[in-house]
Amino acid sequence: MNETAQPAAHLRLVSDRAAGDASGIRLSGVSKTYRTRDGDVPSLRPLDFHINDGEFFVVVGPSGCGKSTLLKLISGLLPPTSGEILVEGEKVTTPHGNVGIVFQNALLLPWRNILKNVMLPIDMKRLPREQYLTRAKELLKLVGLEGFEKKLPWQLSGGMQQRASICRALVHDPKIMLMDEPFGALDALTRERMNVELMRIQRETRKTVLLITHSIPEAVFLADRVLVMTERPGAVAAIYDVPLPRPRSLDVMADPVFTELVQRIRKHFFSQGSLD
Amino acid sequence: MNETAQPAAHLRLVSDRAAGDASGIRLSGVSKTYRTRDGDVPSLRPLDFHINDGEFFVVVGPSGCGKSTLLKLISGLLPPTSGEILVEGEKVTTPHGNVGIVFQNALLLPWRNILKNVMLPIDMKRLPREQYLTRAKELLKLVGLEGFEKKLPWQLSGGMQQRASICRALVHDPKIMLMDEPFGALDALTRERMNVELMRIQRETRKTVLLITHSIPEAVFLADRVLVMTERPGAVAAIYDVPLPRPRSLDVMADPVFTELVQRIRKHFFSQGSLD
Amino acid sequence: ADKVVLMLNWYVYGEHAPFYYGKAKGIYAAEGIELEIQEGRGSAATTQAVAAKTADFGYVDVPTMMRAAIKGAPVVATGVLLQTSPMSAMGFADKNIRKPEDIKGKTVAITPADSMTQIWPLFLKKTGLKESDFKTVAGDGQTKLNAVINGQADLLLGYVMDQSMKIKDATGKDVYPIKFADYGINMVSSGIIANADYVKANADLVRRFMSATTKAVEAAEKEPKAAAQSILDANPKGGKIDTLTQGFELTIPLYRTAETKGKRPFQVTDQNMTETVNLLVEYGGLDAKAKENPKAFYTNDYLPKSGS
Amino acid sequence: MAEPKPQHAVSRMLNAAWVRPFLFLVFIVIAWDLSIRLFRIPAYQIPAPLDVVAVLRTEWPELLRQSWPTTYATVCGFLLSALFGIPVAMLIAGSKTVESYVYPLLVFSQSVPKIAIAPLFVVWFGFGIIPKVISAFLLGFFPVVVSAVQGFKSVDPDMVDLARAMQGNRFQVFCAVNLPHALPAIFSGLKVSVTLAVVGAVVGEFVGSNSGIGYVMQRSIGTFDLPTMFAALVILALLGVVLFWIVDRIEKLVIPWHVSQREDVIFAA
Amino acid sequence: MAEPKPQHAVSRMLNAAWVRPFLFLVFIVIAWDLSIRLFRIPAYQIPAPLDVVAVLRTEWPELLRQSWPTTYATVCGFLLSALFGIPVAMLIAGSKTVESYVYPLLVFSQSVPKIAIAPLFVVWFGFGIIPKVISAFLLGFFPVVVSAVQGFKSVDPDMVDLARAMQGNRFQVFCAVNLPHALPAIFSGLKVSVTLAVVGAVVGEFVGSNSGIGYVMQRSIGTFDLPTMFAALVILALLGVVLFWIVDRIEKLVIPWHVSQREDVIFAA
Ligand SMILES: Nc1ncnc2c1ncn2[C@@H]1O[C@H](COP(=O)(O)OP(=O)(O)OP(=O)(O)O)[C@@H](O)[C@H]1O
Ligand SMILES: Nc1ncnc2c1ncn2[C@@H]1O[C@H](COP(=O)(O)OP(=O)(O)OP(=O)(O)O)[C@@H](O)[C@H]1O
Ligand SMILES: [Mg+2]
Ligand SMILES: [Mg+2]
Repeated sequence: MNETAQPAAHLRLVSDRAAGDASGIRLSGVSKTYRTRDGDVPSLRPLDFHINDGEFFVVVGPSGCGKSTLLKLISGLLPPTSGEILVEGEKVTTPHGNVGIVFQNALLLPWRNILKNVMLPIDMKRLPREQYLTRAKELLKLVGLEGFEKKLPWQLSGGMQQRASICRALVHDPKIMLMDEPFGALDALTRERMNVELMRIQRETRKTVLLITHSIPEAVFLADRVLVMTERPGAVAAIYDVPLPRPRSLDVMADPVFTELVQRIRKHFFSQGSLD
Repeated sequence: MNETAQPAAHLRLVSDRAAGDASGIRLSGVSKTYRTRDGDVPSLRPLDFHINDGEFFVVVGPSGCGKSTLLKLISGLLPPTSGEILVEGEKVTTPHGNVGIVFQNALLLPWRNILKNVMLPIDMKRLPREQYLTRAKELLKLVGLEGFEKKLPWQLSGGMQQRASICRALVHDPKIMLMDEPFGALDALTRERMNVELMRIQRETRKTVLLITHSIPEAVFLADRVLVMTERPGAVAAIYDVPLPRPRSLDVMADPVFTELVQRIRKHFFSQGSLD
Repeated sequence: ADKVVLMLNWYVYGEHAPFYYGKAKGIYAAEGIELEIQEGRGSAATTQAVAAKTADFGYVDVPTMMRAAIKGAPVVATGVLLQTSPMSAMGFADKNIRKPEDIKGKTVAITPADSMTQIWPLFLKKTGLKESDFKTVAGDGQTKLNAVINGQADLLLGYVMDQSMKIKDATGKDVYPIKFADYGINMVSSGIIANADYVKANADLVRRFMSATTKAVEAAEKEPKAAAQSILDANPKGGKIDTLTQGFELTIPLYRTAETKGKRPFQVTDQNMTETVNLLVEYGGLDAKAKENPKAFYTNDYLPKSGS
Repeated sequence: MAEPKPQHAVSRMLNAAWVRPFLFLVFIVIAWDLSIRLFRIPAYQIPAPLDVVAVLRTEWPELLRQSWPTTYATVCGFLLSALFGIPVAMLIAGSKTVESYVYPLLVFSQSVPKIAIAPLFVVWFGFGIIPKVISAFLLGFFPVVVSAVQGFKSVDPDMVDLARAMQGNRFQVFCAVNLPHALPAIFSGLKVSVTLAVVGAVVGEFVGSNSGIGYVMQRSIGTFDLPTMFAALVILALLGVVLFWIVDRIEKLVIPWHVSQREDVIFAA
Repeated sequence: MAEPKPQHAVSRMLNAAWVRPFLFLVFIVIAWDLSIRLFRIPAYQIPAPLDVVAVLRTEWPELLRQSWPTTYATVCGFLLSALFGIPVAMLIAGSKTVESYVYPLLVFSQSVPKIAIAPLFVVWFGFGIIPKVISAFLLGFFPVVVSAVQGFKSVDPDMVDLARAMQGNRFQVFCAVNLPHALPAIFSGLKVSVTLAVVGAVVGEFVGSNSGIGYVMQRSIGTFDLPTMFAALVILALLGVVLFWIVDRIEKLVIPWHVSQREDVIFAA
């Protein structure tokens, strides 16, 4: 590979200048330090980047680097220690707008059965129940949970719970999706199937998606851009463009651009840690 | 590849004849059906296989096929609906022997700090605390949790919690390890590092390991044998020998035997589902 | 000296003056008795305590003791102090309820099934009143007082020397009691009781105790104010001197009936006791077999002979 | 994993729904009778069970009639406890400032024995049902508040975040997450509350009432009629057991999802 | 995310540790005085706060002396409640059979008003400290049991499995998992219990004791000395508040890990 010469487009670090308009998600100087009884835990160093409207934005980074924290900041659930976050031009202080979130653990409410858990956003937003009920059932079918609608969360396997929580984030067809390792507990096949589905949904409804994952191939497969974070306290190590055409099928994994990008991102990790 | 002719050794389904002795874990006709208020949920069809002493045995299978159930059966936490499980020649009815378990969710006790959580098996087994304290701290350091000993579980990220729970399973140096997707929430680098560590520990201490994973390369990389399960209710689809020499380094992933086996196992999944 | 525990029927009030006075004057000590006075929580509780030998003597409502005794409690009255019933219906003097007829159309506060309420029907019968002539409200002792003070009731059934004083204390207004005794109801009230076995085993001590108590009552009768003061000396929070004195002064007339006029205290007549038992059997829910032997309930054997 | 095998048949028999209350009553009567014989308790202190049963048999129409007002007051007081207790707990759990002012006030009011202030209720509210209801309410209120506060405060913050992130307003989040989470704790408070409400109603009747079991009790204390008094106590106790059982049933209906309702035994073999 | 900004300074001032109890007392006195004036409550029903304060000032050595026995009985009864309540709850939560027999028995005993049976304690145990302690214990016992049972039963079965899998015996598993999990619930039971124990001790003093705040109260009722009676009530209430506060502090020490102890507000802005 001729890395030393002119690098291929997708291997260039992307400059983070957004169009000057007020769309998308914009972070400027956002940092987070948790204050605990036995001292402060710095979790995120000041971050500056933005996510365009309708973009599929994937975050990868080592465990404990602050990815989940980042997601909570953007969703307005946690206040940043410094800096500010703008979503569609408005400063985030509380949970906002039309957002669907998949948390790292499935976080199903134990007192609701699976269908009712999926319908939770509808209840919270006071949307018409009947209308969304069919949608909820369709989503459950899509993720392979048909027949489990009436079961309680503890009667499902780990992966099934995670799938239910993905349905919950999608049921009200939000404009923005924030997903924290949504496919971590799924087997290879289900995972790939869900990747393809998510990509299709994102393309069809032009959602803005921020997805956190540990799988670098998954990141490259799904993303328009990939943000690589450094170890704790997390900072931006690099942001990569993924210049693969859409729609993408699983075949794209054989594309040299794909493999090269995966290799490149892997190097970030390996340059920090040392394999014995 | 000459699959139609004489298949390579590692691609042959392994016949499940064990040495006639009473070592290892032996399942005969073990099935499990959960009885719930709204009907029975069959989760495992009768299973017959055995795990040799000191073997690294990996289970892969689609989400919800009953892997976690299998683990709970072998650990003696759940009674099988039919059949019997022998561990070292003794029938399993209650939790038994010298076992370390990693559950699918980290399951740290919220009222103990990380170090105390790791020390839980020592307390339960009334082993000398001082002696194991250094070991616990070493293990925490090994998984990158140095400095978090005094933190409470909720102050850790998902991956960090999972690493702590791995330490907990290892701290009393058990003869048998049962691990349910122990690396699911870890990033690629940490995961590979942990794989290598686990393999080293298993080799050095000749543990019997049963590990459940969703990553087929991981399964092949770690395993002496790989059990592939069918969809729910789970049954044995195939058991593969992994004839890769030990010690293995990450380079083994480039070995054609490795890639071929990965391909072969992948096919099991894809022959069941259909990718759109 | 012999240690003796006397348990009162209630927290200390004017009626109890003789015991404190006797103790203060050394009358008990003179008989070789070291007296300890315990406040009580109602005659029933004190009776039970005496029956269980938690206390040696009790100062209780004798009819209440009879009810316990007929149920098998080993208690006996060794002296009946109040030979006339202090029971009365009382209301504010300014309401002008002075005769039984005045009760018509009024509201009466009672405590269910206490000794007065049990005899109340007899009073009505003797005075020609009917239950339908007035209204009744029921509550515990405190509620009864509150009801009269606040005008929710016009009258309450109570003891002349007890409730009337409390109402006066609270409001400063006078109370007029219609005494049951004035309408032909002859019934004994408070007296000294003791455990029957204790009496048998300690005959001499009981005799000395009754003798001392008789003297104490006589002494207190003569000096009501000083006697009341002795309560406060022993018990600084026991009440106000005026109230205690007045309460005690109202008690003194109850010590004797027409028949025992001029006699020493405690010298109850058999007729008075028999009448009491008959009344209780008829109105007071006392078991009918009590009539067979009214003498089982009391004894005058341990009282000092007349003279001194 | 449940019970060991050999005892199985016996324990199943003993657990059959219809046997239990019956056995339970038998047990009480026997224990009572035995302790009377054993400790030689005389009849003027505690009557023999047979005497009490006799009273219950002969007097049951009267006793039944008198138990209605008590039951009514108990139930009203209890419902008021639940109705006020839960919102108050909500406020206390919701704000540290409210907590630091309202909580001490409640504790302050709780440590005062009701029997001492109940006469005042009669003064203010007359001799009807109201003072009893208030007395039952005052006794039943506090346990509901304390338990509900604990329940509300124990909720997993991540679950609250989940609902908040869906832009639920404070009240919706509360109803969807905090309230269901707190239900098991609330029910434990309600169970204490309902038995205390019985006591409260009776205390109310003690101080001023012309009907009710408390009135019967006071009357029989006056006449030293211990069998009737103990019959009244038995009725009160049964009233408490029945109301407790009803609350327990409702709990089972309302929180079928809770771990305590799963079929397995909680402690393992 | 905590409180809105503008109120911040004021609310911080109001929350300062030393200000609160003071403000609280002032508030009580004012509310009391106001309601007397507002509802024209005559002095023989409720005395004016100033009269009560006067009694508290002049009589405090006596009142203080009398509060020791009450405090002592309360604390003993409370400790007994905790000591017996938690193991009983353990048994009830541990076995359905025990539950179905012991629980109704407890409920049965709870619905009986203590004031009705307390005279028997006096007969049996005399006029000493014992009847008071028993009375405090009987009142305080039940809330601990009910709350602890709920706590024990709410534990995540997976956590129990975790400890079981380590071959912990039943008791070890219980101490490592069920007990810590139930602690918040147990503490809520203890908080109810401690206030009821105060009431129980006083009820015990009502029926049989010549010392203690209950005695002072009963005697002042007898002489219609309302200021003294209310002074006694105030002392009781303060006793309850102080004991409650102590339990609350201990809770904070024992379960620092619990969500309710995290610094953030539970309900979000
Ligand atoms: N509530 C909290 N209090 C204190 N520290 C916290 C808290 N939550 C997270 N942290 C710390 O912040 C850092 C980042 O946590 P975060 O959960 O964002 O990591 P992550 O990137 O999501 O990791 P993972 O991939 O393992 O989930 C960690 O070091 C963690 O210990
Ligand atoms: N407690 C339970 N009650 C009823 N059904 C259950 C229970 N636990 C598991 N199941 C059912 O048993 C099946 C197998 O569950 P299990 O947890 O063993 O799956 P798994 O292979 O571990 O899946 P995953 O990879 O998603 O964790 C699932 O269909 C699930 O719904
Ligand atoms: Mg995370
Ligand atoms: Mg699983």
